[in-house]
Amino acid sequence: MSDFNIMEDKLSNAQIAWRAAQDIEDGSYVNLGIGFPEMIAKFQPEGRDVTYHTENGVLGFGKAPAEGEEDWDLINAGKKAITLNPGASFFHHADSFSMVRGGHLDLAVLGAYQVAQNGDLANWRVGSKGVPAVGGAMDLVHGAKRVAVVTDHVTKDGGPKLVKTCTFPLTGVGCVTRIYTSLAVIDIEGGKFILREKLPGLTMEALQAVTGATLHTDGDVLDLIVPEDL
Amino acid sequence: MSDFNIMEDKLSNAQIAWRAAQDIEDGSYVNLGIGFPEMIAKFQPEGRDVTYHTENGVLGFGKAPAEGEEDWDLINAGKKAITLNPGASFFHHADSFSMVRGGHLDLAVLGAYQVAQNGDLANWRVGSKGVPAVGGAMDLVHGAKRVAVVTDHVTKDGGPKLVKTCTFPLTGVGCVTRIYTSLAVIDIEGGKFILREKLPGLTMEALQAVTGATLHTDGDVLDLIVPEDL
Amino acid sequence: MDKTISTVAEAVADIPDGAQVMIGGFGGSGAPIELIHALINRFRATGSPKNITVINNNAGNGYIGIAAMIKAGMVKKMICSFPRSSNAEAFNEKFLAGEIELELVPQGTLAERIRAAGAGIPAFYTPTSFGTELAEGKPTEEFDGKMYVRERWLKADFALIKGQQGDTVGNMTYRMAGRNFNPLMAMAAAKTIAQVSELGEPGSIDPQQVITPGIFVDAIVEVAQPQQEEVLVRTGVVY
Amino acid sequence: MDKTISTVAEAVADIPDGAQVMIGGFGGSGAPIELIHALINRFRATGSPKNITVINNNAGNGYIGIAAMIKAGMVKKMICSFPRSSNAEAFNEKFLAGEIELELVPQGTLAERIRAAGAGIPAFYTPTSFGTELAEGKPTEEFDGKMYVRERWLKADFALIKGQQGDTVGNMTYRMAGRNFNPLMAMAAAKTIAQVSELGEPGSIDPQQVITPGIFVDAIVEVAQPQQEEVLVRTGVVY
Repeated sequence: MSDFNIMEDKLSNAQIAWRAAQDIEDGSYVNLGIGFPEMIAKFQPEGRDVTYHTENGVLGFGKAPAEGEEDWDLINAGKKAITLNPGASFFHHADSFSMVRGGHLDLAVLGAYQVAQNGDLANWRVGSKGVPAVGGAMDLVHGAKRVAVVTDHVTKDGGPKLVKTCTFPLTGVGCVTRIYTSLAVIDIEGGKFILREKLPGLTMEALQAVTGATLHTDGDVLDLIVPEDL
Repeated sequence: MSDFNIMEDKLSNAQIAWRAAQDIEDGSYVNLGIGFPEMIAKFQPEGRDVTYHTENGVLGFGKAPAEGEEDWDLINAGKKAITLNPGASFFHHADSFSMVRGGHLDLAVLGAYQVAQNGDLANWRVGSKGVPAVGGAMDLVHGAKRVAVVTDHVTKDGGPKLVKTCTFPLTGVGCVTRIYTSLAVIDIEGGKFILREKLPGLTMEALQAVTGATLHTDGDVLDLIVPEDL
Repeated sequence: MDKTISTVAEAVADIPDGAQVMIGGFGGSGAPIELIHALINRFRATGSPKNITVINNNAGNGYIGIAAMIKAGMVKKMICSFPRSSNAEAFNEKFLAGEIELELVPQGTLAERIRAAGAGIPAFYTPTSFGTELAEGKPTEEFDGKMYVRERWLKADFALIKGQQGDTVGNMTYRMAGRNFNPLMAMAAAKTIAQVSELGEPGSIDPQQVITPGIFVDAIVEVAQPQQEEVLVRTGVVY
Repeated sequence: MDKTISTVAEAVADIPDGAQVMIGGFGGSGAPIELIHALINRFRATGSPKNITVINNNAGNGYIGIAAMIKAGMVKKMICSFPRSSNAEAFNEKFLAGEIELELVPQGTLAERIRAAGAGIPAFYTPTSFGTELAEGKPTEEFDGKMYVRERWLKADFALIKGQQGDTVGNMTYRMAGRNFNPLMAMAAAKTIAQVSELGEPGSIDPQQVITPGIFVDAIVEVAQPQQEEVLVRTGVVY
C-alpha cells in the first residue's frame, strides 16, 4: 500500500473523464462544462444515445469539425467549432437556459476548485484579483437532475479540494450530487461525502488524509478501475 | 338644441369605430379587442400602413376569408377565421403577450361596461352570476402605448358608462387614455375626463347630464363629425 | 432515443387519476383532438383517468375534445382563461351545477405561468390583474413607480399537444396559429405527449426551424389526418 | 412600414452619448460587426457616442468589434457574463486600470433579465446565484422549499443585432448558433437596429419560420457579406 504515490499514481484527466462517461445514461440530455468536462463526450460508451446541450443555444451537437472546416456560427459555449447530429436544434439563450433551470437536463458535469460535503461548489474564481467571469456555471448547477463534478482530488500543492466548507467564492449552494476525482468516486448525500469507489492501491486512510472532510461509507466501496492507456 | 335625442341621434357602433380608426397612426401596431373594437379595422384610413396583432399569436393579419375558404388553424383571438398580409408572423402565446405587456403595441382598443375618470376600466363581467371569463383583456390594458375604449356613452337604460368610480369588477386600474363614445371623444388625464369632441347638436349640459363624472375642457371642444351613411 | 409511440391509445395509457394535464390549442387551432379522444376512450372503457385537472385557454366547445371530457365526467377542475364561449354548454352546465371547479387566469398570465414552469422560474411579477378581483390574496409590489402582482409558475404532470411536423427524437413545428400554447406546455409538463401530422426521421426538420426542441417532448405519435376541433363543432359532431 | 436603412452609418446615427446598448452575439457567432464598426467610425469622426454601457455576453475579443469599442475609449461600463476570454486584452487592461466598470451577471440570468424586459416582467425569481456573492444585496425568497434570488429586468436604449434573412418590415431569422442573445435583445431595447445578410420584401420569409417578428425591429440594414468576428480575431485583424 505504501508504494501508492498520490501525485504519480492518480488518474489522468482523461481517465477521470472516462469514468464519468460510464454513468451517462442511454437517452439522456447532458451539458458538459467548458474545458475538462467536455472531454467526457469522447468516452461515451458504445450503444448509448446521448444528446448534448450547449448553453449558447444548440441541442444535439457532435464532434469538432476537421481543421479548416469550421463554421464559426456553429460553436459551443467554449467557443469551439462543433458539428450537428441529425435531430439537432437551435434556440435563443432564454430558451437554452430554460432547459437548464427548468430541470430538463438529466446531467450537468462541471469542473471545481472546491466541493464541500454539503454539495456547495466553488468553481468560478479563486480570489478577488483579476477579471472575474462567471458564464453559465451558476445556472448549470441548478436544474439538471444530476450535477456532477470532475476534478483532481487535490490541488497542485497537494491540498484538499473536497472540503468541509468552501473557502473560495461559491458557484452554487448544495448543488453537487457526485464527484469523480483522480482517486475516487464520491456521492454527496445528506450533507456527507459517501465514498463509492477508490483506486485499488489506495488505502482508506491515505484517501482520507487528502480529503478535507470525513469520508463516509454506505455499503461496499468498489475499486475504481479505468483503462490504463488514457 | 333641445331637438337632440340622445338615444336616437347618437352614433352607431360603425360610426364610433370609424372615428376611432381616424386616430390610428401610420406605421403602428394595433390590437383590437374581440367584438365591437374589431370593426375599427374596416375603417382604417387609406394610405396608413397598420399591422394588426391578435393575442393568440399572429401579427400582420388581414381581412376575413370568403365563406367556405376558412382555415381554422388561422384564426384571431375571437376565433374568427382570418387571412395573412405579406410580412405576417406566427409565435407562441408567451411571445404574443410579451408584445402586449412589454409595451410593443402602439394601441389597444377595447370595449367597456364602465370607464372611471381615473382611467379604471371594467369590461369583463357585470356581476357574480354566470360563468366568468377574462381572456386577454386584463393583459391588453397594460403595455400598449395607448389604451382606448369604444363604447356607447350610456347603458341601454340610459345610465352613465363614464363614471366617477367603477361599480363593476375592474379589468385594469388607471389604464384607459381615450374614450370614443356614441356622443363624444374624451381623454383621461390627471384623473379627469377631458372632453375633446362632442356631437354638434349636443349641448355641454346635455352631455354632462348623461356622464357620471365631471367633464373638463382643456382648450377647444371640437365637433365630432363622422360619415352619416355608416 | 426514439420517442415514437404507434397509437394515441398507447400514448395516453399512463395518465393516472387525479393528474394535472395541460392541453394545447386555442379554440380549435392546435387542439390535439385525437389524444383527447383516446383519453376519453380509456375513461369509458376503464373508469380512468378521472378527477383530471385540465389546463387550457378555454373549457371546450361543442361535444368533442375537452367539452366531451367534461361531459364524460372525467374533469374535476379547469384552469383556463376563457371558459365562456359560444358553444360551451358542457362546461357551463357542470359549473353552474357546482360539479366542476374553475381557476380563472388572465390569458397572458396563464401563458407566462406555464412558460415560467418550463423555465425554472418559480414566480414573477406582472402588471396584469393588479387591482382586480383576480389578484385578491396575491402579493403585490411596486417597481419603478408601477404596481405589479406576483404570480407563481404553473406545472403539469402531462401535456397533450399538437404539432405539424415532428421527428422521432421529439423535435416539432406547428401549423400557423395552431402554435399558441403548445410549445409552452411542452416545456412545463413532467411528461409531454405530442401528436403530429407528419413524423419523420431526425434531420427531417431544419435545425433552424425547430420550434419545440425534442428535449421537451417525451412521446410522439403520428396522426396523419388530424381532426380540426372547429370543423367538428361546426358540423355538430358529438364524441 | 418600410424599416430599411441603406447604410450601417445611418443605422447607428442617432445613438447618443451615455446610451445603454445591447449588442447581440456570443463570442463571434451572431455579432453585428459592421454595425459596431460603424459606431466606432462615428466616434472617431465626431467624439460621439461616448460613455456607452454595453450589454453582451462577453467583453470583446481581439482588436475588432466590442474590443475595438473599448480600446477606442467609447465604453464606460460592460454588463456581461464572461469578460475573461482567451483574447480579451482590450477589456482586461481597462478593467485592471480601473477605467471601465463591470456588472457581472450569470449567463442564464442575463438572458432572462433581457427577456423579462421585453416581456414586461419587471422582476422574477431564479435559483441561479443564490448563496453566492453575485446575489449579495438582492431579495431572496423560498418557494416550495427551495431558495431563490429576485432579479430585475434589464432594458436598453438600443440593440444592435445580426440576422440571416430579414424583410423590410423587420421580420428576421438567424444563422445557426448566431441566434443566441439576438432575438431577446430585439425585444428589450427601445430601438432595435438589425443587420441581415439577405433583405427581402415582406412575405419573403415563411410566417411560420420568422424568429423575430418585425414588431421588435425598428431599423434594418442589409450587410450582404458580413464579417465573422471569430475569423477576424483569428487572423489578427485590428479595427
